[in-house]
Amino acid sequence: MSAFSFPLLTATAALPAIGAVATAAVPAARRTAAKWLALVFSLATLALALLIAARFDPGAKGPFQLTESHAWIRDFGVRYDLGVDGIAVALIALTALLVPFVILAGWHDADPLEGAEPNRRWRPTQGFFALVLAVEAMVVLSFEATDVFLFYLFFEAMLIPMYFLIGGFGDRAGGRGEQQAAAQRSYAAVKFLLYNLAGGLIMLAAVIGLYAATAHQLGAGTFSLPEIVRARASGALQLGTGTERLLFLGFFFAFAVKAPLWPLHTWLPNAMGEATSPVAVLITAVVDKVGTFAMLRFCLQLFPEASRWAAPVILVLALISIVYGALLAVGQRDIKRLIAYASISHFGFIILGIFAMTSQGQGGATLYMVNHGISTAALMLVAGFLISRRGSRLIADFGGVQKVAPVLAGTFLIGGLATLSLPGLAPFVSEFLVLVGTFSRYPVIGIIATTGIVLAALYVLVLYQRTMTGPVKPEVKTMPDLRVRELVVVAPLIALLLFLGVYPKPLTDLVNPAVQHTLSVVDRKDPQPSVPVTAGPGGGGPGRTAQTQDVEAAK
Amino acid sequence: MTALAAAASSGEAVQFWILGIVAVVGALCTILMKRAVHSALSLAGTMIVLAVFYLANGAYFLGIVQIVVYTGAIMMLFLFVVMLVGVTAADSLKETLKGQRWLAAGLGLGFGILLIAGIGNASLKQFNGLGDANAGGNVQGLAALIFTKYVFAFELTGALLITAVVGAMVLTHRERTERARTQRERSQARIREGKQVTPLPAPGVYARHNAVDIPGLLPDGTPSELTVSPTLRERGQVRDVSGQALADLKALERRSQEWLGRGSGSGSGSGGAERPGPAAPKEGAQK
Amino acid sequence: MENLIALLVAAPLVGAALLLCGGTRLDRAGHWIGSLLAVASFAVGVVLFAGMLGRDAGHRALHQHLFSWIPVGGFRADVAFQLDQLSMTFVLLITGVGSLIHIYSIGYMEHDARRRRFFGYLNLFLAAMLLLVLADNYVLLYVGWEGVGLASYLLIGFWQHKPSAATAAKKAFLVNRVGDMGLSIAIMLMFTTFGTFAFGPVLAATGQTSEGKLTAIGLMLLLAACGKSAQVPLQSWLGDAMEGPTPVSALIHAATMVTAGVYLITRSGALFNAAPDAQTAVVAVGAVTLLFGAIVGCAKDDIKKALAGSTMSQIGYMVLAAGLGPVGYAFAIMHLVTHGFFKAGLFLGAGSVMHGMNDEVDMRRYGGLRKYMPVTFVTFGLGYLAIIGFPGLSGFFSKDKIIEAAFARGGTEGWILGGTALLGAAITAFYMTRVMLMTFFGEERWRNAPTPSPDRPSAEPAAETRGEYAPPHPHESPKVMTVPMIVLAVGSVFAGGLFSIGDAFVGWLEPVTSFSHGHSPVSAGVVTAATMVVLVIGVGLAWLMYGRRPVPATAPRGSLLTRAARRDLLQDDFNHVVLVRGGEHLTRTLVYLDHSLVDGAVNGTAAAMGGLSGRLRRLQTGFVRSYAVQMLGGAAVLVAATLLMRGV
Amino acid sequence: MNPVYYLYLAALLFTIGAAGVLIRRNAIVVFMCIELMLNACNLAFVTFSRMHGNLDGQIIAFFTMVVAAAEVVVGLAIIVSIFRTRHSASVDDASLMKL
Repeated sequence: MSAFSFPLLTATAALPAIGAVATAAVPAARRTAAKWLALVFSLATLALALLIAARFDPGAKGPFQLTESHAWIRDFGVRYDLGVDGIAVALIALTALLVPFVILAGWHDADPLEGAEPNRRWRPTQGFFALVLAVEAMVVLSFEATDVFLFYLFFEAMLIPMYFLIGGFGDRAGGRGEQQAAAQRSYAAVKFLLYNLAGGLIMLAAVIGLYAATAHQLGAGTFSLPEIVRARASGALQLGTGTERLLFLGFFFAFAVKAPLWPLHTWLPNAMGEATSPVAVLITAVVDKVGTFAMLRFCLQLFPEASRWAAPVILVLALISIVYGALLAVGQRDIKRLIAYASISHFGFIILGIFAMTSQGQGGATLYMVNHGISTAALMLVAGFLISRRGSRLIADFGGVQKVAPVLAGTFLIGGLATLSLPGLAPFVSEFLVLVGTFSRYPVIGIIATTGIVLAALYVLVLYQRTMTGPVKPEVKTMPDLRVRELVVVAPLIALLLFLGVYPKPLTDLVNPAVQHTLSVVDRKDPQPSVPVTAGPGGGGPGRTAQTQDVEAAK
Repeated sequence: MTALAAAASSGEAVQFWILGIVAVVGALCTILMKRAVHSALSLAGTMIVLAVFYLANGAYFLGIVQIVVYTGAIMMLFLFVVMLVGVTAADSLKETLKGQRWLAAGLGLGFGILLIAGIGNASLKQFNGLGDANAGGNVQGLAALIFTKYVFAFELTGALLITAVVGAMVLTHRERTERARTQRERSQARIREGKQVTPLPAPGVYARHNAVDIPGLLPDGTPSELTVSPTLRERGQVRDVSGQALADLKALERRSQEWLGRGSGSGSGSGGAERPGPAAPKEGAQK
Repeated sequence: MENLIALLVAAPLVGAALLLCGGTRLDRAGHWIGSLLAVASFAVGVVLFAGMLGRDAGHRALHQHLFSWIPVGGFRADVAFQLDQLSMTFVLLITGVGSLIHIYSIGYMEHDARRRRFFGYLNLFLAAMLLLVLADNYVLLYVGWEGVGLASYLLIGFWQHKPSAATAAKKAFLVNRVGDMGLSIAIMLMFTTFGTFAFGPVLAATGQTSEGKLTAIGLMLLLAACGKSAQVPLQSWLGDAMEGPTPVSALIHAATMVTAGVYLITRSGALFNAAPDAQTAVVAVGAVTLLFGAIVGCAKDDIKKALAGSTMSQIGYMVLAAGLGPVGYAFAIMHLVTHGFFKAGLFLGAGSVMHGMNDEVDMRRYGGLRKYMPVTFVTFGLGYLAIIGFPGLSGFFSKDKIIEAAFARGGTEGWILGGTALLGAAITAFYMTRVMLMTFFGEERWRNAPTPSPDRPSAEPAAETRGEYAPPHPHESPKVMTVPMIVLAVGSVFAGGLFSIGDAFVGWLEPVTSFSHGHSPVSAGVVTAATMVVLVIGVGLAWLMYGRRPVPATAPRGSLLTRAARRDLLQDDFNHVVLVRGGEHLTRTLVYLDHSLVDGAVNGTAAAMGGLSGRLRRLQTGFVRSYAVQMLGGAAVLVAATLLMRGV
Repeated sequence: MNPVYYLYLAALLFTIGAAGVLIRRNAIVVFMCIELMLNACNLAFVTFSRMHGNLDGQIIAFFTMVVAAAEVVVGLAIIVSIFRTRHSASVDDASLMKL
């Protein structure tokens, strides 16, 4: 955009990578040093992400900004192309925001068990934080990549650190023997890996197919998203209907596994249940977002016709995810698995919004990605604190916590209310937008999806009632309230939830142009109201003038 | 001789049919002979025939090389190793892998048919013989090619050969890792394990032969494994003479009986039957 | 002027934030801060009211646009306030009654360790309720709508260590959520139909669209109203909501929140006027609930539950009136206000009685309390007279008008509705008299009643926190509690009369709700007379049953209807069997299926792979020669392939 | 007579050698069979060179011989060392890859 050519995007991705290496290099004895190092690096990354958001200009022409482009593998036209649109900026900010909290929340999760003999070689703590930073780097890069191949690379590479994070670090809440816990952990990790690898490989085939198509028609094969979009718009590149649909399905399958969409969801409860809660947050709030993000950026923009063709089926699947996930959440006995199924329900909402192909739906979906990240992080982390206190993940083992630990209970309740998207908290905005956006094109689906809000209330309140209220269980009597570190983790998230719930405008202004661009690529218009009302909302004059002011502000 | 005809002469034909059969028989013997030595020899025969064929095809240099290198060096190497390793149980032609033989036969047959069919329907009609190629002499021609066109390959083969030699040395050379144990130590070890305190008995003791491959007989006439070297045992090249020895003993007794008249002989004969001496070895001979 | 509107909401909101985040250091001053801010909000309301009276009817509505909230594409939700006469009425009611109840709670919750939190929740409720009535578009209204739901959830479950309380809170929130679903669908319909959901444009454009759409919207709004105002079929939560502290029952579940549904319908009046079918539905719901609540109220021995039933029935009246269209809107609101006074008064009286009776709620353990707590007796009595519609008191004016309007609907419908309303009036008189008699008259049954003890905790565990388990020694409540009761009693006596001097109230609301005089088949005098007659019948019946003969200390088995009514006419049992049980089974089967079917498919694939590779592994015998065989086979295949290729 | 017959002979010998490799268990004999196969190839090469009238075929045969020699040397060395350690020259006994 500007002459200022500091590679901001690369830096934002490189910083955590460097941090990962540095953290891993810390000698075994200096455990605490490693933690602080990781925290500092993650905070620096956050600063860079905010810088991106500051230098990003929503009003500017052209889909991508702050672009960087270097030839990488000339023979295959693979380029190191980075660039961000509003959606990417929002999600990068979310990632960079959450990782410090994840690190803080996981401060003691990777400490070697007391009684473990000190070993010069064995450095689990360093490894844990290094892996977290590595994940951050890859996620950020996959948000930035505008070259399909580059994206695919990081999309897959992400799995490796995640695999070790899930399989290597269970929470200390093993009510069962450590052996069994380890076995279940590795089962979950392997399941996670295989599931996502399967998706990824199918996507790889599609990527190659895309390359072949471009090479065949454009002469020189390319992976660059903007080029392909341009070529398709100009008609230079015409995929046959069958080809396009196959390629679309190849891409979509990978993203649907990652997202996860029913019926490809079963890896998530295992992974989130067995992993420590910070890692679970990493999975559901950061890594899975890459899937939905990629649907929005790649599925829709690369294959508009196919997207429109597949939309109804996908919407139905998303609908099933919403209701199904919520119902299963009601039926869970394990706090973390409950949250996992709740997330499945929420991902259903996100996908619903994306494929409703209305500006409300997609804008809402993007907001939903951010808000769901924050709210789930809040709920999951508090749940983690709760679990680590009691040493059990079973809901039945809790009761009456709010009497002994009111602050913990309060934060837990707020997290829960955010999960059931109570108005005034951020998720409400996004969920309502998604519902409206869906309803305006597919009324029936919209109405059925609305039942999701009742079910959400059900599972959240049942969880709260069983854990927090009622007579105090003897095992719970001595439970300490939130410590300062934990409060530092939770308070900002809650503050953010409130702020974005009351004043989401910065986010919407950031996102709207990108959504409009996507819609224009997919070539879909919002359905117009049957009775166009001239008067703007806000009823009287002041409202209307203020609205016009907003329009100007958005420009 | 220098200008070889494109189409072979009838003399060559005769030669081909005779020697070709020899070659095939040799090959078959190679894979069917029980003992490795015989296989080696028959293979050598086949190779010599091939050498003749090379010559007949105008490859004089190769023909000589074939005889010198292959039949001379390589086959001798084979024989050395055969002698070194000796004949083992592996030589029995009894098949251990299930269905292996049938598979081998079937596949071999099929493969052969395929090859021959391939050659058969290949259009190999025109033959421009080696006349002009060998004009300057076969060896010169080869040399010209080797040192110009194939010089790199040639150098590489040199390197390969050297490597092979070194490799063979490394593989076969056995480094003595630990210090040789002194006599004292060995005797102490023998005492400690207490199995065989005295030195091993020599072969041929209590037997009429004293060759290394003949085990000594125990008092009861059975052969003692200890007396022959493990290698021979390994190869199963131990000649068991216990039976013969017993037979001799019987003959001796009969003669002595004739020598000493009947009366006491009968009694002694019967008594001899009772006597454990000759009785026990019988069982020994049984096994 | 309009900039003050935000202050209305802001004051209690700040209070809530302070009290909930302030921590224990505010424990001592918490209740004062809370009450102060409530009163402040009331003061602002009064100022605005004065200003509004200063302007002529046309220009009374005020607007304040704070900021654009959710602007996405055509979807523009703003945070903007609209203060017209209707909102003004509610603002005064909410802040006024709210302030009184804050003050009352200072005394009532005196011994509760978590009083600060209680006041925080109360303030939160005030803020949400004000947001609800001040919003200028449906989305913002939705925020307040759910906000009051949250506050009520927190307050019903205030004594969370009681499982019954926690369950009741959860139930209330869930049932309300069903209603909220209706509201959100209504909003979506508005957006797709009009492209906006601000009151002004939507209500202005109702003429331009098909009636079917409007009916759909109306029904959805009705669903929302049912949830929030405990109308059939979503009424089941209100009875359980009495688990909360009595001031909460008075403020939220009698005076203000439960009337939000009526507000919604009245606010959307123009829309309903254009959709007669929807209006019919509203009327039907109102009529049914009116009887339902009354019948339930007759059978309950728990004083609060009896009052809850009456609340339900009174709101039934309001909904009925609102359903009648322009004829009834004004009267619905009027009854709403008067009801706010006397029902709040009644609840506070009940609270005061319980306060003096070790939080005993069973009326069969009361009796003859009038000489022990005179103030309570008088205020409660005035409330009682008001609610049964004793001539000259508030209830008389408002309810009478509603009955007239019901008749005015005309035709058989009119007769049915009018008859129902009259019947309801009779039953109201009956059960309220019953409550009155059982509580304040008759012999003193509490003398030989078992006293609450740790193993038999009383309804409101304030007692436990107080640690008194002495036999009850009825006494009058402290001033801080009696004063609000007196004020409300005054209100419940004079409000109605004040409002109907020259139809002041109707005139006041007309610019918003467009009033029209219905011509009733029976003249107003006749209706009034009929009301009087049924009133006397009801009271007399009650006196015959509970005044003449002594009230048994333990409830007799009673008739089938009585037993059904005690169980809320089996509504809960129905819900339990159909929804709860069914849901449990559904989720259990789904959990099983998810594990066996969905996940089973995945794991099955994995297992198949493993088995296959196990088979393939057999090929690797480790024998060089078998590998050689395979090699030769491969070579043969290659040769064959090349030959065939050449052949082709 | 047509030199193609040499090719037939070569094919025949090659097949026999291959069968031998499959049948025999003694590593040394297996090696011999391999030698047989190589020689068959050589014969084919020589014949080809005669057909085409240039010496390249002979060169290739020559190289083959060299490589064969090297291979035999190393292979036999391996056999010897294996025999030393496990007292057997049977290819079946060296089946550590077995499951």
